[in-house]
Amino acid sequence: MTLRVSRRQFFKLGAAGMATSSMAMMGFAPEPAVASIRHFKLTGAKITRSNCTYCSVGCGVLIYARGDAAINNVDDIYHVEGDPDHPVSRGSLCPKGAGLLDYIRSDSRLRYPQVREAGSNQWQRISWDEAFTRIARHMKDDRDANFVTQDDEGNTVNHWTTTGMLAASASTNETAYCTHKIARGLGMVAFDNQARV
Amino acid sequence: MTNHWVDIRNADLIIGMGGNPAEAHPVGFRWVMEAREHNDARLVVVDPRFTRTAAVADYFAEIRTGTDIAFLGGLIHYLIESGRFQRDYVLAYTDASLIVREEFGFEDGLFTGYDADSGEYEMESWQYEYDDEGHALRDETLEHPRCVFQLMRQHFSRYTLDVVSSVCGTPRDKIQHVWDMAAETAAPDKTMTFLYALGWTQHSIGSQIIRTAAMVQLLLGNMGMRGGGVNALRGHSNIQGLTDLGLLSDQLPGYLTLPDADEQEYEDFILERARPPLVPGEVSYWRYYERFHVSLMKAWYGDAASEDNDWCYDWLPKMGEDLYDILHTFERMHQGEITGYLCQGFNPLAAFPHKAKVTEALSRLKFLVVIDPLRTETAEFWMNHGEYHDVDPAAIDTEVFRLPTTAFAEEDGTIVNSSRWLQWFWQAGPPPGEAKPDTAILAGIFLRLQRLYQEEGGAFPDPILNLHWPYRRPEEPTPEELAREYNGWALEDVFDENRNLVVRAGEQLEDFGFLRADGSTACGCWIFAGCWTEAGNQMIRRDNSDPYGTGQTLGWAWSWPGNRRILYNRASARPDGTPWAATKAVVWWDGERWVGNDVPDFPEDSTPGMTQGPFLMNQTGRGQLFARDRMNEGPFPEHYEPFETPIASNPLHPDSPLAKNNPAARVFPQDRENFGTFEEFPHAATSYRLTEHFHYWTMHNRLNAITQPEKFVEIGEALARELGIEKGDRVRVSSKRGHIDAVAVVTKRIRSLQVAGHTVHQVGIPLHWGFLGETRKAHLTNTLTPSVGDANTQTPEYKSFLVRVDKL
Amino acid sequence: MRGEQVNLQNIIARSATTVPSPQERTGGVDPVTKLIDVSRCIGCKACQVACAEWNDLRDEVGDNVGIYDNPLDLTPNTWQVMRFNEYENERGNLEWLIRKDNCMHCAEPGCLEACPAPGAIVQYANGIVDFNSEHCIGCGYCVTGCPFDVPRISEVDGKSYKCTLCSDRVFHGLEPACVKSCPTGSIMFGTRDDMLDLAETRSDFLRSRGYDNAGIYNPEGVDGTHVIYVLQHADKPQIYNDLPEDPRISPMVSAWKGVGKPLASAAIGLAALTGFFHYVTAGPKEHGEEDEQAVREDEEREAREEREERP
Amino acid sequence: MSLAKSDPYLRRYTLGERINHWLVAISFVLLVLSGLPFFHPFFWSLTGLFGGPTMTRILHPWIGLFMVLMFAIMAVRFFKESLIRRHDIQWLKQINDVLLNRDEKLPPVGKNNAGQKLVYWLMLGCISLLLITGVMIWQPLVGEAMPITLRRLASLGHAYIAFLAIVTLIVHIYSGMWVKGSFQAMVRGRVSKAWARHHHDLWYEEEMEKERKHREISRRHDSSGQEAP
Repeated sequence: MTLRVSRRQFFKLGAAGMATSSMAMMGFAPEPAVASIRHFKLTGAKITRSNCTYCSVGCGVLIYARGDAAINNVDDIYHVEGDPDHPVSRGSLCPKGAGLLDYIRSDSRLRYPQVREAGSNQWQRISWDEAFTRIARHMKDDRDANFVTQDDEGNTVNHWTTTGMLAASASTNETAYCTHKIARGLGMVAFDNQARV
Repeated sequence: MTNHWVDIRNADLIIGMGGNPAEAHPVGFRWVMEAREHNDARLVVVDPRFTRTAAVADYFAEIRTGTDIAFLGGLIHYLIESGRFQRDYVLAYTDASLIVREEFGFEDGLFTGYDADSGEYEMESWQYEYDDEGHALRDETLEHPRCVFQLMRQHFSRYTLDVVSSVCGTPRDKIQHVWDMAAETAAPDKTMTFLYALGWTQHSIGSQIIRTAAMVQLLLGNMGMRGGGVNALRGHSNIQGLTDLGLLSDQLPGYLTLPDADEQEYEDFILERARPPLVPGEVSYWRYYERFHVSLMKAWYGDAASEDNDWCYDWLPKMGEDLYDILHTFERMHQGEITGYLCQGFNPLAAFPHKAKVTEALSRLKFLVVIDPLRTETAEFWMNHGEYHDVDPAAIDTEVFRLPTTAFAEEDGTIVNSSRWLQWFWQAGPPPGEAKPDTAILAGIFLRLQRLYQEEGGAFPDPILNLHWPYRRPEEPTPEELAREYNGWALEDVFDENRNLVVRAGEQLEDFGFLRADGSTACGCWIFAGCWTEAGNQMIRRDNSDPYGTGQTLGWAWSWPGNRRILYNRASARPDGTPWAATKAVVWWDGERWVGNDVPDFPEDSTPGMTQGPFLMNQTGRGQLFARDRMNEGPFPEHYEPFETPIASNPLHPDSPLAKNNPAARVFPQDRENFGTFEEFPHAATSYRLTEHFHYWTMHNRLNAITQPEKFVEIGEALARELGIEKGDRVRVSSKRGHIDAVAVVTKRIRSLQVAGHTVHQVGIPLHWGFLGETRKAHLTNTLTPSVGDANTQTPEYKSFLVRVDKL
Repeated sequence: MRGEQVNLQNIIARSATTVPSPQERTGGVDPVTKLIDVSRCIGCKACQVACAEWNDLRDEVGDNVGIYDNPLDLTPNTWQVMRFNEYENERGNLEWLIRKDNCMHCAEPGCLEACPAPGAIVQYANGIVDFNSEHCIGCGYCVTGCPFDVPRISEVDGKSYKCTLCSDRVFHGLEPACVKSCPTGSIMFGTRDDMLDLAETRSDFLRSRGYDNAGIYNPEGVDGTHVIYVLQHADKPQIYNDLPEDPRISPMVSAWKGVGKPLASAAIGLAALTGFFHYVTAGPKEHGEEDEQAVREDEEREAREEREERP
Repeated sequence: MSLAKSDPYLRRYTLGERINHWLVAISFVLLVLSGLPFFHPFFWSLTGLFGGPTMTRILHPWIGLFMVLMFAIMAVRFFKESLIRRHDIQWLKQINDVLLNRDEKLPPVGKNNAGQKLVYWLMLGCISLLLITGVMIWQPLVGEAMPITLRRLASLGHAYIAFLAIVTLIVHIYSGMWVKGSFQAMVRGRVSKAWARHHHDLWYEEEMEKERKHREISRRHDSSGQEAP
């Protein structure tokens, strides 16, 4: 620092005076050199504790949203960072976790049900009701046609092998449990999840 | 994980093998760094590539992909011959002393009972020798020629340093160095942990690689210890939970299984699973199987499940095949035998091997339902994406539904991390557009099906019409309702053996000890019992205090089973109940009861005097060095070459063609035709993840796209010189099943290896990037991978296959 | 205490000001420092992403040129990059040296030294060197002033950008975004003293693991930096993708920005003054009556000659 | 009988030369005003003249280019008369006599004295260097593309060459005010013969010679048309 201090002292001598006088002469006020600190973007955010759902470390994350969940307000998630309380992650995140915001807000997020008709070259928006109804119809037709109550040896098997399902290993236990309950209720056996691969 | 993330910091030696934790689990990897800094631990990496983990490791040894059994088998050989194993532990806590049937044998790389035609083993001889009570004979001296210890010693005697070096391509000195480091943890106060992931599972011999590691840990006395264990770093955020909840073709929640077609009688079904102890006095906890099963059926079918109908036994689908795994299903789909398919947050076109086959298979579906928060390649498999996915939409008659679902930030619920912690998280914002939670989507489909069956009737409607659906809003069950259901509750008052009332009807269960086989309890997943008790939701607990400084944090979330953080922790103490070492103590006997820094992982009333083994789920109560009939390719691990191997034969069995590859692996004829040979495809390839990306999701995120924007393959300098490739050149990587184009990253981090006298070049192929999203468009890596799986799990062999690299 | 409500009292240096900044009341603000332990870095780029996320920066999606580095270099939208280098050490062992490259927040900031715009670059009492885009005029002098080649001029708004060490977070008592995210603890943050101690501990650890030349990178040439490295090979910083061995403000910049200028400025004034007094003393330079006379004579002579020539 | 009264003035600069000079002069002054703020903060407020600091940064190089262009033309115009001659050296040796107005002692001077010639050459040098260094640090057009050391060197050079140029300018302007009549010369383009004879006698002689020749020609013309009485 010494270097600059001495220089500054030099300036003090003539410079200051000259500067001010020249400015006065020109009739301009000097620009104030105010700090450039950006507004603290977390002020007033709604903070929600969550978990990253990429890998199996299960890091704690804090999700920051604008809005207070008031009935007339649609909250807007604008920042995600690590939860310092979490015993494993202690606030840190990997590049995927640190980028969660862009996953939540990705342009590739789907917004409404769509169908691609046989042989068609495009998506077509449909209502949830139509989607559920059509899918249920497909499934029932196949189940009724191909459900096996007894195998060739005459064993009671009661299984449905011609419609299968892959479950999501990023979904919650509650989703998984609900999915499993339904799948077996239908007699489905061609049923797997990412744990298989 | 048998242990947990934070516990890694208690290790003295960490071996990163069959995984790349720094790359795939950076935050969990923090505890490796802590172990190095605060526990003076060493980190060793054994990998085909000098990885990001190797970048901060104390020692690195290169290895040929798919040869880990040789490396670890050699270690077992070394430990036994040099006597550097923890004898007391092995004697007390493993089946080393148990005696095996005389008929058992191993010849020309095959165990006894192999049927070459069916490609399967008859496992009769793979058993202990039993006395009249059905208890295994033992020899505490470990001298009996047919005791497990001696058989194991004999089996691995072939795995000498020279053999291992020529199989793995690892220099002898490096192998010896790693073996010595491992051997040091045979000391009772030293522990080693294995951190592995899909680098071990995704081989045709994957399960046996992991078993070999487990055997090493048993020999070194590192199971149940702080900083020990065999730790699977699971790939996805809730892949542990989905496994626990049994979303696999042959499973039911809590590692219960579906009946096989020939198990027509309910009693036989239970008897087969409720296995008695093979050693006198052991717990053999599966003996209570029926309690778990009946409670599950009550949770699913409510009053409809009664003793009279064997708790709806026939409503459960029975297995017509060993497995309806994904390779099997896509084979049938390819044959046109599948009508419809639902993909929930799963992208098979990108994730499954042999993309061309998957594309054809999907094209033969009548309907495909994709439930996902994001656009996926699978949902657009019918769409032409130019050179990256060249199909004719007009020729594809599959009706495809794409249903938007919520992402984690937009829902409540729990995920189970690799430490088996069930962690509850909360919704932070609204879903985009009309997106719905998966539960609402599945309920929506199911309720319509139910109505159709009510109105029209149809094939076997009973389980559909009677599925227990007590949710306040049937069209959208809440996470709270579902969590309470899989925890389990009492349907009637529950009494203990002395007729004391222990749980009132309607109350949530404290743990699986209260489950009953008489239909008085309902429980959707017995191992989760205790996560939502009368005291409320245990998974939201956020007390991160660590009173013992062991990193257990018992007050954070809830860990199955029964909030235990380290499995088999009984093994952390000697048979007499005193810790092997104070620094590694987890639980110990203080004279009256078990105390310690973790929940004892065995019956509280099991006094040291009872000498019950710590591995209470096993019939022997001991760690199984001898797998008996539980592994399809043999009770001891043996090295077999990958189905696409860069060498002509299995160096261990050059003259035994049957023993070249896993003899018990299932290969479909068409897939076999699609295997390449090393003459045509000389380079050994392995596929893997990068830390900047997560599979095929993050290519949709600008932030991640920026950090790793374009598909590349990693090539060693030697191979690059051979092919005249400079870094940054575009190359074409071809296998028998197709090709991908990518940028060449030429690196010192991949060295060519000397294997059985040949030079083998390995090629690294990251699996990310596709033809959607923010990153540069690319071919899918799984265009190249072969469609063959592990003989037990059918997990595809993504990690070892053959390619040819050409400069473009 | 690291964070302190920002006010003009704890800006200890401003660009292009000739008078000292108020600093009698900067007490209570400890200088902060970011420690980057290269030996712990796995190059995961979490810090890079966290930085972009926090600062709302989204750079272009680039290409792969045959290395892991991406983005390839700092830009107005990328304030830090990881630089990978495969290095074979004396013992022939491979080391993958990965260095987080970003503003070093020099105690003696060349950018601030060179900047002609008053208050466009400020240095806070806690040591953070911050750019004030409002005052930045985009002349690029900061680029010439920086010994680490950090500032980047935006093509969009013509202003200069670089890492702020998350001054907004630090002034609220938080650590910078990159520091918080770091999975391996390679990046640490705290008061300068604490970080120098920690750096010592980490260096000792490395020496105990066979890195005899492990040490701290805290270059004296710029009077130390508020971002310091722990290097396995502190004796050769250049192997970490050309980390300068002895960075200092270029003599050219000091000569240009140093005492020369006020002197020159004075000289200009002096020149004018000299002129004035010369005029006062010597007076104007004029032609006199004799010149007029001479000219008249010349013309008469001319006329006369003319007449004589007439017959 | 009539006597042909001759013009008391001599033409010193053509209209073109004058416009050229003043364009250079004006842009030069603008450059000084817009450059000084970047030279030292004393002068920062001058940026107010150009619509703010950033605008000043943007304008300065463009004014510079214009000035260079104008100066180039002027340099060509004045090239010949700015070549240093032997008597210029003598003049310089007697610079004291010049400054103290002891003009009678000075050697004869041509159209430009040594001082003016020096200004010419100094400016020629400075401006070419300012052009080169200026372009090298021109943001955003060039700067980024330049190697950092060159940019540093250029910034340094530009500043001190500018300083030299400014001092030269001051001398130039002062002499214009000091030597009575020379300002007029550049404004109106003409000087009195007396002024010329005093300050630039050689040039005066040349001019007078020209006039004489002129009259010769015209007179011959008249006489040829005359009859004897």
